[in-house]
Formats: sequence, C-alpha cells, structure tokens
Amino acid sequence: MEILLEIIMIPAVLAIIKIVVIVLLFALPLGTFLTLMERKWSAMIQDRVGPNRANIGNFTGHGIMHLAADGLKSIFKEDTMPKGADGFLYLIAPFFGLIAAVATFAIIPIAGPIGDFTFQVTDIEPGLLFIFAITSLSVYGAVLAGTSSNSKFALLGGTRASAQMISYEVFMGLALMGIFMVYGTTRVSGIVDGQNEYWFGSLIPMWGVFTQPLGFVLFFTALVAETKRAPFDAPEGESEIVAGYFLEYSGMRWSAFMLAEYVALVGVASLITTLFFGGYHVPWLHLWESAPQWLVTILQIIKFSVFTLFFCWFQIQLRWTVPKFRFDQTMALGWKKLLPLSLINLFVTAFVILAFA
Amino acid sequence: MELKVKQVQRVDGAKEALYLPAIFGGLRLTVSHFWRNLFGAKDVVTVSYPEEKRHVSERWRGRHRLTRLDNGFLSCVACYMCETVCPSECIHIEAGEHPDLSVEKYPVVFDIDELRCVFCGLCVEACPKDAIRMDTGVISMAYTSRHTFDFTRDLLRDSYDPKSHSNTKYEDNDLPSPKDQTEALPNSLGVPAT
Amino acid sequence: MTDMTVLQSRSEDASTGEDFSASVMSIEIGPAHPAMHGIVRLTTQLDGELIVGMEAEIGYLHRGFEKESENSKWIQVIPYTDRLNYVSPLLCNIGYSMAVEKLYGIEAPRRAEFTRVIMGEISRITDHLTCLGAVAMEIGAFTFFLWFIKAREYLWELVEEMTGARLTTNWTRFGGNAFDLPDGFLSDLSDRLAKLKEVLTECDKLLTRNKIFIDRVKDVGAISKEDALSYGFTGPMLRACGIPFDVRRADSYSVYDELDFEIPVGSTGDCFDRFLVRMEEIRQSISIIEQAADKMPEGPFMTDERMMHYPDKKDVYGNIEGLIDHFKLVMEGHQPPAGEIYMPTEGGNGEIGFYLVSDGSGDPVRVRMRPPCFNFVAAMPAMTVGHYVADIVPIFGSVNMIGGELDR
Amino acid sequence: MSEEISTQETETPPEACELTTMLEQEFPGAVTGFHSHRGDETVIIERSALESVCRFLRDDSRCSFEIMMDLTAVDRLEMNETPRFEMVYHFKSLTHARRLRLKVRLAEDDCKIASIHHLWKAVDWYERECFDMFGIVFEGHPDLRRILMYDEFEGHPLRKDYPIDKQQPLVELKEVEERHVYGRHA
Repeated sequence: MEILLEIIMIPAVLAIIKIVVIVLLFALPLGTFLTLMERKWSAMIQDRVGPNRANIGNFTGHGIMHLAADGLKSIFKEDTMPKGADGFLYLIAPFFGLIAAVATFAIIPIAGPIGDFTFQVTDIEPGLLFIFAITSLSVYGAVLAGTSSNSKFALLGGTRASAQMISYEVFMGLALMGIFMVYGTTRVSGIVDGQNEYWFGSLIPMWGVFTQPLGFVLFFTALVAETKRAPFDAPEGESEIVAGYFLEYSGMRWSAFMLAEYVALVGVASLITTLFFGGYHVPWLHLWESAPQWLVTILQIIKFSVFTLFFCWFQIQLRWTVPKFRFDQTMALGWKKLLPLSLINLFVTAFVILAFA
Repeated sequence: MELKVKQVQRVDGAKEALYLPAIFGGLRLTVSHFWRNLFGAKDVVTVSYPEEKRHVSERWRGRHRLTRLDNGFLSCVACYMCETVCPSECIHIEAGEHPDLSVEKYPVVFDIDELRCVFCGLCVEACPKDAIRMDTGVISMAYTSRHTFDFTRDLLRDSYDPKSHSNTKYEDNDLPSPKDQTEALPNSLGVPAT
Repeated sequence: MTDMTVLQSRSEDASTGEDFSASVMSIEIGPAHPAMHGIVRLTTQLDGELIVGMEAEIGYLHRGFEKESENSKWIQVIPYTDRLNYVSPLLCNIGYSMAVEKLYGIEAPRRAEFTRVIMGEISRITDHLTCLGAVAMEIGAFTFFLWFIKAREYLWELVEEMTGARLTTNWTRFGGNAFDLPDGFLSDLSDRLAKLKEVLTECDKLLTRNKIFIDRVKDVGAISKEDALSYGFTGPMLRACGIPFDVRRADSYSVYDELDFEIPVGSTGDCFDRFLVRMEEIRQSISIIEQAADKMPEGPFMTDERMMHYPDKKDVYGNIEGLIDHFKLVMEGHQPPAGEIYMPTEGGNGEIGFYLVSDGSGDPVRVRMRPPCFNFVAAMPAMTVGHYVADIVPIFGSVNMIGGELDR
Repeated sequence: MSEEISTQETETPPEACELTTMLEQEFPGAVTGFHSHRGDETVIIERSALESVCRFLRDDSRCSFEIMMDLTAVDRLEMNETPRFEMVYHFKSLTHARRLRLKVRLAEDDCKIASIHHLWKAVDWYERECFDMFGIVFEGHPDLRRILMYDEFEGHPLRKDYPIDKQQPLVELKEVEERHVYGRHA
C-alpha cells in the first residue's frame, strides 16, 4: 500500500494520473456529450425534437443512444483516402487538432490545491503562453488535412483556416496582456488566485471579466475564431466549400475532427472560466471560514464544471443564433477592428494600473 | 387600385456596426425558445412519425379504393373514363360480361400501378359512377418490391373500414402478386367474399 | 469592383509575358452541392477565392414538360404544372388555368377568383419563405431557416385542407376550381396568418439587423437596372433593382385590381434588397389574403359554361345530357377554340407566362411556359464575377432557382 | 389577316393596332400579317427584317420594349401549315405598359434566323434553348449549343416528328480530358 502511494507520488506518475482524470474523465466525455447536446439543444432552439431514434431494447434515453450509435458507425465505416492524396500527412492530420485540443487541459486547474497536491496537470511558469503555442499548433491539423486531401474544396478550407489563425492569434495574445498586467503573472494558478481578491470589502470578486471586460469580449471572440466555430466557421463553410478541410475524410478520422472541435469547445469554456470567472474559486466562500477542506474542493469542482458547462452551452447557443462571416470579413474584423481595440485595451489598462496602483 | 410603391428600408447604421446589440437581441430570442422547449417541448412542431400521425384533411388524396354498391357488387361499370383521363396512364381496365345479369358490365381487370400514379385525383372527378375514390387516408405506401405497388381490383376493393386501413402495415406477403391474383382470391368476379 | 480592377491589372501583367493563367483554378459548384437547391452546375474559375469566370450548365431536371403537355389533353397538363415550381405549385396551376380561360375567352366566377387569390398568395408566401430560409441557412443562420420552414408548414396544411395535397395540388380547373372553400377554412386561415406574423416578427428580429448578415448580403450580387431588364428579370429580382414591375398590377389579372397592396422595391439590386423585398412581399401577401378573405363573395366556384367542366354528379347520374357532356368531356377533352394566347401571371419568382397554341382539338399544339428563373440563372455569371466564392451562396440563394421551373 | 386565324373567332376587328401600323410604316413590306386574338397584339414579319425590327422595338421611344419576355418556336407540322416553323417573340414594354408578340415563319428546309442576342442579354439562353428543342439555327449566335439536353442527344425533342417515347442510348462517361470545355473563349 505504501509502495503504491509512493509510486503515485512520483511526479511523472502523478501527472499521468491527473491527465487520465482530467482529460479522460472530464474533457473527452464532456466533448463527446456535447456532440449530442449540440444537436439536442439546437433542436430545442429551432422548435424541433432532435435525435431520439437510436435505441437498445426501446431504451432511447432522450437520444443518448445516438452517442453509441455514432461511435460504432464511425468505427466501422470505411476509412477512405482520395486518389492522389499525400498518404502520411493525410493519415496523421486529424490527430493534430485533437492533440492540441486535449493539451489545453494541461494547465487548467479544476480545484484548489490541497497541500502539495494540485488539481492541475502542471503549473508551469509560462502558463498561458503555453496556450498560445498549443492553439497555434491546432491549425496544423486543418492545414495539413486541406493540403494533403488532393481536393480543391479542402485546399480552400485549409488556406482559410491558416489565414484565420494568423489573423486571430495576434490579438488573442494582446487581449490577454491586460490579464497578465492586472494579475502580474502568466502563471495560471497566480491568475486564478488573483481573482479571489475582492473590491469594496467582500462585495465584488476581482474576476477577470470585471477587471478586463473588453479583454474578455476580445479573448472570447478570438477563441471562438480559433476553434473555427460559428460565426467564424468559414474554413468549414459547409454551404460553399461543402465541409472545407475535412471534406474527404470518413470514419474515425472524420470523427477525430469532430471530437477535436468539441474538446476545443470545452477547452475554450474552461479557459474562459479560469481566466475571467475566477477559475475554481467559489466567490464569497472565504466568509465561511470553518468550511471543511473536502467540501471546499467539491464546491470548487462543481463551480468550475457549472461555469464550463455554461460557456459550452453559450457557444452552442451562439452558433445557432448568428450567421457566419465570409472569410475575408473574418480577417478584416480581426485585423481592422479587433486588433486596434485590443491595443487600446492594453494602453488603457496600463494607464489605469500606472495611475491607480 | 393605383400602383403603390414602397421602398424597402435598408437598416445598416451605427448600432448595427457594433455587432453585439443584434447578436444579443438574437440570443434573447433563441434562448427564450430554448428554455420554453427545454421543459416540456411547448413550441415543438415536429411530429414523431410512426408513433403519432399527422391529421390528414378530408380532401386528402391517398390510395385509391373502389366503392361498392349496397348489394356488394363493385360500382365500377368499366367505362374507361378514369383510364382515359389519367395523365400518368397508371390505370388498366379490362371490361367483361358478368354472369349475374343484374350487373351489366364489370371490370375483369382493374389495375392501378401506384408507382406511376401522381395522385392528381382526376380519375375521381371523371368517374360517372362514384366508383373510385381516394379517401382512404393512406398517406404513405412503403413496400419493398415493385410488384407490390401494382394494386389489383380485389386489393383496391373497398372491403374494409378505411379508418383501420391507415394503420395497417402491409408486408409483401400480405399482398398477392398480380400474377396469381385470380387464384389467390376466390371472388374474381367482383362479388363479395362472404 | 475594386477586386476586379486588381484582377484586371494582374491580367494585364500577364500579357507582358508572365503567365498567370496557372493561378486560375477551375472548380465545379454542383451538380450535387449543398448550395445548389436543385441540380445545376456552375463551373467556376477562381483566382484564389475570387471568381473570375463562371459558366452555368442546366438541364439536369429536364423532364420534357412541353413535350408531355403537347401529348396530353388540356386538363392533363394541370398536374404537370404542379411540378414546375414545386415550392409554389398553386401559382403555376392558376397561371395555366387562367391561360386556358383566356384561350376560351371566359372568366372564372368571382368567388373562384378570390379563392385563387388567397391560395395563390399563400403559395407566394411559401415560395418566399423557402427562398429566404435557404439564403439564411446557407450563410449560417440555420435557426432562421427552420423557423421559416415551421411557418411554411402552417400554410401547407391550409393548402392540404383546400386541395387535398400539400405539393401536388392540381386544384384549378378551366373556369373555376376543383373545390370550393372547405368549412372553417377562413377562420383557420386567420389563425395561421397570425402565427405566421409572429414567426415573421421573430425572424426579422433575429436576422435583418444583424451586422454579420448585412455584411454577407449587402453589395453582393448587385445588378444594374439596365442589365436586369436586358436579362429579362421579373418578380422580386427586378423589383430589388428598383423597378416596380409586378404583373399583378401591370397586367391586372384576376381580381387584384380590387385589392390594395404595395409593391416593395429596392434600390441597388443586391442580395440585401432581394431579401428585404421578399420579406416585404410576404407582409403584403398577408394583407392581400386578409382583404380577399374579407371580400369573399358568395356564389359558384365554377363557371356555368357548358363543356368547360364536368357536370354536377347529380346530372351525371340522373340526366342523359349531363352524362353525355361528361363522357364527351372526358373522352375528347376540353376543346378550346383555335388561336394562340400568352397569359402572364405573377409567380413566386417572377412572370410565369403560358404561351398556348390551340388548333381547336382536344390536344394542345404548344404549351410553353416562360420560366422566370431561367433568366436569373443565365445572369449568374454577370452577378457573381468579381465576388468571392462564398458569395455564390447568397447570390444563388436569392436567385431562388427552382429546378422544376428552370429545366421544365 | 393571316390565313390561320380565319377559322377562329376574333373579338377585335381585323384593323391594325397602333404598333402594327407603326411597324408597317417603318418597315414597308416587312409586315406580312397581324392579328389581335384575345387582346394579344401579334405581328408577323419577314425573316430578313427581324434584326432591324427588334432593334427598332427596343430603341424607339414609341415602342421601348425593355424586356424580351420569351422566345420560342411552334412546330406546325400537325396543323398542316406551311412553312412549318414559327418563331415567337414576346416583348414587354414597361414604359408604355404593353406587350407585343412578333412572329417569323421559317421553312423546314431552311430553318435559320438571325440571332438577336446582342439586343437583349436574355436572348442568349433562349436561343440556345430554342436551338436545342427545335433545331432552329440562330446565325451569329456566339455559343449555339444544347442547353437542356446533353451534347450527344440526337434530334430535337419538341419537333412534332420526334416520337415522345423515343429512347436514346446511354452515353458513356468520357474521360475528364475529353469532356466539353466550358468557358466561352476557352
């Protein structure tokens, strides 16, 4: 038993366990679940019923069986490759996006530390810079898929994806600069703890959304654009370039793209929660000083999950509300409107900090 | 009435240029629909087809049926009106002398190829004897082989309640193929089975 | 367009010796493509994402409507007309029947005309709902589309109540209609219109002022008045250019001159104007329906001319003259007097004109239908060149190409 | 009055309508017949005068027919009329709110007519369709090929001597390189 505990406490093993718990028990199931929920929720928005036909022995579970059906279907479907495709790149491309999406969770804390033990895979010093690095990688999946498919539509999708990534990467960083300046660190745990401060005694928590409202809007926009979801889904552009970069894919590789999209959706939601909504910190919980540690942790996990789920829902709701931009409008918006705005945000933040702090 | 022209308004001002007001306005609408349907599906207009069926209007032109007189004989006198008026040429009639002298003429063969039929209802209007009707309420015919759609006279004959008709699920085996219909059905003279 | 000037300067460079032709990519939009509502092929030349050339190829849904009609009886053409514009079948029914009535030189009774106005406007609304919904869906507003389809469903149930079918209506006859109003139809109608108005208000809020939507449709696919006329545009496409040409007013057929409505016109003829014009037309159609329902006169729904319609069933059963008329009418068909006419009516997309030639026999010599969207698709290259590939979607959507009508 | 409507009842007396008179004055000898059945004003003109008449109809301020509504042909084989084909042009004037039907008769062995594609842009496709359906050759049309039927289709389906139930063999799909090159100037 003690040996087991010792093995667990080896940092590498501990990290693996955390990865398994956070990624396999939190991110991936939630992502998979969202593939169904997107269809159900959109149905409710649109006065429809949504998927409810797949069943095992007449048990449909309001459509939950579609998850199993879809999974089985994509596993057993033929994995096609177009004539003239670049074999190796074509085969590995779907997993770039998935890996990048999953890697986001490496730095996200889902609850406060208990002693030395953190509910975070790793709390590295560069912190959010890691996020920038990873999200830039995620576009390789789209670009490689687009170029290696030997299809004109896919090529257009791939180029759109890369163009869009470049436009949004820049001001995504700039939008977060304000956060770094306000909380004085790039380390995620530092930012989360910084948001546990309060204004006016214990009245308003110093959440990122209150200290950096404009930064929040900009960062959220940038993240949505990075994950290529509506209204920024020109790379997929299902009505004009059919499905964009993953047009030629089928079976499980196609599912990998889908899964990557939904895991990235969860990633966006958890990043927003972490950076702008106090992360795992339950507001005003410090007033209850005698709270037992285990209860606090549970409350923190619940708070984090609820906020994450809310932002997942919000993104889905957004998708079914707005039309989509044309790709050149996406870029014009990024470069001509949002980049100057984020610069202004940066200067104003710097001025306020200099003047008042 | 004089010609009135209305210039449509192209609203594209400063408020629109902010993007967010319209997006939040839209979100308010979609969220309200979402919440109303989340508990109890209040606005849902979808019909879950096999379990619940749409109300079909009285005038609905569904599958044909051949009506019968009070004495059980077919009303059809094989006058070829429906065959003539049919734009898709899906009706095939062969007339014959009936052994019962009270029946002047009757259809020995009355086939409707439901796959050719365009459900225009012109045959119903053209019939001088009110012998063919399309009021069965059968809105879908889904069988797995082509010959099942060749409805012969005895299948078209109105021998059952049309209301129960719409719920009957036909299997291929339930319907005789056109080739052996004379053997399959004893009453090939168009007289009632009982 | 500025994009085009850039392009031209580049192609001028090309003439100096450098070959830029390799940079033009040919891409097939269609025949099977999500944005192609029917089946049509747009062979598009792209420079990057910019469209530099386009060739439309049609005919994938050609069923030989005209040939079939020439080999049918006059009445047997009515079911074919259902399948011309299959999102507004009643308008084609009405157009054809009015054309044959013109050939006969008679008019349908007033009640029939008012009913036709109601049903025709319902069909116009379904046509516009489908078109606008499809435009919105293809530029990403899926919810808008489904709400519109929901509204269309309300109307199609009315159509079913009246005609006995949702799509293949086959409802008009020469000199009247196959059926009169069913019981309770008018109250159903006002219920449905109220629901429709609700949906319209909601959808208007959802999309019309959304800047993303405006960006996508504004100044996209604009066509000048002169070009539009030269291309033979009619209907909402022409009105979006600012020309108030509406056959309902210009030729004032049926009872439209007793009904008060406005003709919405745009100014620039771009997709935004087409969208707004169609939205406004839906509202005007609702008002027309309400007026027509108020003014609905009593009386017969079928002309009492002999040999125009089947005699009443009671005459057929009990009256030798009725029976003979009935037999002659079925066996020999309607026999309009010899002559030729062109009857324009306002369809969902524009002027539906039937050009009929009769030699006095039971078979038409020529049944020609002028398809409004034929001209629109012919003008696709003119509307798209210089825009981006993503603009094909709203442009082609606002064209409202209906395969059945285009290819006949 | 032309001969084929002698059998039909006409409401309007056979005196010429305004447009017909105008055309007769402007193009002496070109107008061979006219009638106005059910209020549809129809003018039958000589084939050679078509282009100039159409240009006049479009450009003259007394006519200004902005919209070329429809272009089609009628095969009068079964009506036992000669010449066999009749080209039918429908025009609409918004300025003067009126319509006009123009007809040109074409013999079977010489069914050629001048193209008027340069006058109205809509004519381009209409003439292609008419060529496709009736085999009428429009001289001067830049791109006269089939539009509704496929290139390998034999015959012209709307001619009355084309049997309605005639079947044509399926055409084998050609290799991509051999397919028709699209683009007018390619």
